[in-house]
Amino acid sequence: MSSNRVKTRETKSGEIIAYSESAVRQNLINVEYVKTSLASLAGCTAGILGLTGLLGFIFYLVSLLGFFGLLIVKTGSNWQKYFISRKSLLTNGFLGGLCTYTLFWTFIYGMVHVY
Amino acid sequence: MSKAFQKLVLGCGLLSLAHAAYSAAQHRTYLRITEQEFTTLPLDIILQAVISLAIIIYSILSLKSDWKLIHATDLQEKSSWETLSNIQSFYTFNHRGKAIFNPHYLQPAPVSMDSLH
Amino acid sequence: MADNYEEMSCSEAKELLRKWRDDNERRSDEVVQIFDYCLADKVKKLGSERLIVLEQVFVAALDCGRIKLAEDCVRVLISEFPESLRIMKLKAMLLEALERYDDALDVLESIINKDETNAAARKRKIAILKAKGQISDAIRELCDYLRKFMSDQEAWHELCNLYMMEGDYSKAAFCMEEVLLHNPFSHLIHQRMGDIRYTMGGQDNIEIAKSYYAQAVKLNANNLRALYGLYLCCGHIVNSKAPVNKRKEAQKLSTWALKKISEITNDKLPRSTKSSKNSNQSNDIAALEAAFGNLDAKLN
Amino acid sequence: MAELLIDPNIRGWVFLPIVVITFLVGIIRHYVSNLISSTKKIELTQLQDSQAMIRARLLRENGKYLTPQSFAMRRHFFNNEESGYFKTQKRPPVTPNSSAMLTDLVKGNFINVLPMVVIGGWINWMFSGFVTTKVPFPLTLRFKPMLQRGVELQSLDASWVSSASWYFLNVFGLRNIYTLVLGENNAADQTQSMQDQMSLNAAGQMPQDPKQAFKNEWEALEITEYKNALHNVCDDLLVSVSEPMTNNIHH
Repeated sequence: MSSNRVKTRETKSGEIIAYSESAVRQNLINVEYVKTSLASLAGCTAGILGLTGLLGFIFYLVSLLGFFGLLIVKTGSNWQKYFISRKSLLTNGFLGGLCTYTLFWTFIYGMVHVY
Repeated sequence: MSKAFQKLVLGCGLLSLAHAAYSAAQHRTYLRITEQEFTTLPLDIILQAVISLAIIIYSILSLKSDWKLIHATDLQEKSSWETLSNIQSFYTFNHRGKAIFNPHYLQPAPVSMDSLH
Repeated sequence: MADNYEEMSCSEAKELLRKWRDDNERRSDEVVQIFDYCLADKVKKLGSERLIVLEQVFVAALDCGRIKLAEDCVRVLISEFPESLRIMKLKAMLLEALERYDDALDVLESIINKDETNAAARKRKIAILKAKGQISDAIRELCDYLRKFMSDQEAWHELCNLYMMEGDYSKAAFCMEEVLLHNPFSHLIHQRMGDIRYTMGGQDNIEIAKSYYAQAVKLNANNLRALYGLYLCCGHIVNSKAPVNKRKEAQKLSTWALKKISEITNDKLPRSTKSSKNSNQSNDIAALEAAFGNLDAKLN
Repeated sequence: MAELLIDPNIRGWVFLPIVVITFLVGIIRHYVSNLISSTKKIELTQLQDSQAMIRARLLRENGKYLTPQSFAMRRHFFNNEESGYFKTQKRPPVTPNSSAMLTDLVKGNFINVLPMVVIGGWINWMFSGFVTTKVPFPLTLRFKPMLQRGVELQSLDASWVSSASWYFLNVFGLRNIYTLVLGENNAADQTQSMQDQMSLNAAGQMPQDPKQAFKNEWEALEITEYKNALHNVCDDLLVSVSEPMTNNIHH
């Protein structure tokens, strides 16, 4: 029964909407999972392509945007049913993802192009 | 699409990405041996890497697509009084269940009328 | 239903059990069947969920009186964690199902001695009283428990049920209000509040019941029981000595509720174009099911 | 920029081992922290207090769904001058259990800081003097002494890094991967909860000083204004009747 915990949030129109906390958390964990995979795999690809410098960081941004677009296509017009805020999907954990991305980028770059 | 198929796609994507990495490494060695300057990878390797990345991300997203509805009202349309009033901690077990579902249930011996007197 | 379980794959069964766990379904018979057909010889394959599933099956087995199966489950669990208090509680439950209540109480006492914050063991003690049929004792103990664990909504809910068994509706209403404080957005709890207030009777209570039913309908427009409740309350108010404007309003509301009810029940009615006698009959049955199935008429 | 050719042996014996070591250390750390983290022993009174606080908070937040009498009754239970819960329950301020706090602190350090420093130092010592890899982005010369410790070459480009920097890159980059690997099906966590007692659904952290917390809650409850949320429900419904039957109830 504890899974039924509810938190509320007021919308701009003053209407109070109740969210199920566990469901929100579950969805965010899912998104986080995919984003981490994305960061590592995009890093791998960037390493394979041998991108260097600014180009690599741009690739990260582009792949993140691509993922975001894919997510929107997947959830369709009813994203509000699943996420509270669409923007937070994009910005959450950006730096952590960047760290992971950099690691895999450097790793694969080293494996493919340096050695 | 079924999960097994998605997993297959994911595996293929990963393999293809690994193959692209291997090709790229081979290309670098080739350039090094022939002492050419590295500029960019051949187009086919680039395409393979990028396309397999897209495939992988898509399949991961499909595999992880069990999104939950977050609106409390949506959740409650599904729930019924039956599940809400089901209180696990206070289950009791001496009910008709043991007579109905247990194939080896023995009826308690009826109290004979004599013993009552 | 039952024959489907035989063909279920292991992962499907796992999925289904998890869903039932999450949704807090009882379905003990089905759980045991699934375990028998699909999982019994694949327990090791369950991976990380193994222990949870075993616990679930254990409780279900007790519910179905399958003592043998329950013993098997608990034996596995004990061999894994001989010291765990949670498993000791399961052992107490097994004793309880065997109607060896005193032994069960001993076990529970020892759990509480070891860890006096253990809420589950305390609740089991109350459940034993309930199983013995000593409802008033159970109520006393539960009140005692709730003095310590004030925000345990399960316990409040149970206390509400116990009070209703005793017919003490005003106290039951109090307990339900506690549950309501935890779930203010649950139409079912609002509806339940309305039920209790309506049962209590009296002009004021009917008014209160009306507003609770109305809130339930507002939260979920398809809650048939709340709609019926609303209709009944309004009907009551219309025939009472309430001020005229109130009666008028109630009149309006009751016609609306009735309209809504018929809408819902008609929606559920499968519209068949052929009007053979046979389909007519099945239509009638379907309509009846639609009307009463949604009522949650099987309440306790 | 001169291309360096790095001995493939460095890859096999330095580059890859560092990745593997960092990853495994992270995994082991997760399990060790699971092992030695003791579940805090909660006193019954503490638990009772925290539950009372939760109940009072819920009353403040959701009390508007109750009838006026019910609300007043509950507030009376908590706040009455003579018999109110927050007035009569006198708790001595909890003296923070210094030794327990200390062990917690030590444990935290032991788990988080120590391995990083120790392994980092060890790697720095073990694999010192190698140029391990080249980061694919340019770095300014200022990073040189930091990233190329042990490789004192003036003319080397700053993006060639030594093993220590590669290690730190790993530490930061793998952090998310752990949640991916360990968080997905947290096997360790589940067995843990099975082994322990029931997870108390509301074993909240009690503030250090229950007296102060009670006072705060008392104040908050005292100033809470009761407003019946159900008062207008019927009117609202009637309004929605007069409107065409749109489903404006939900969203």
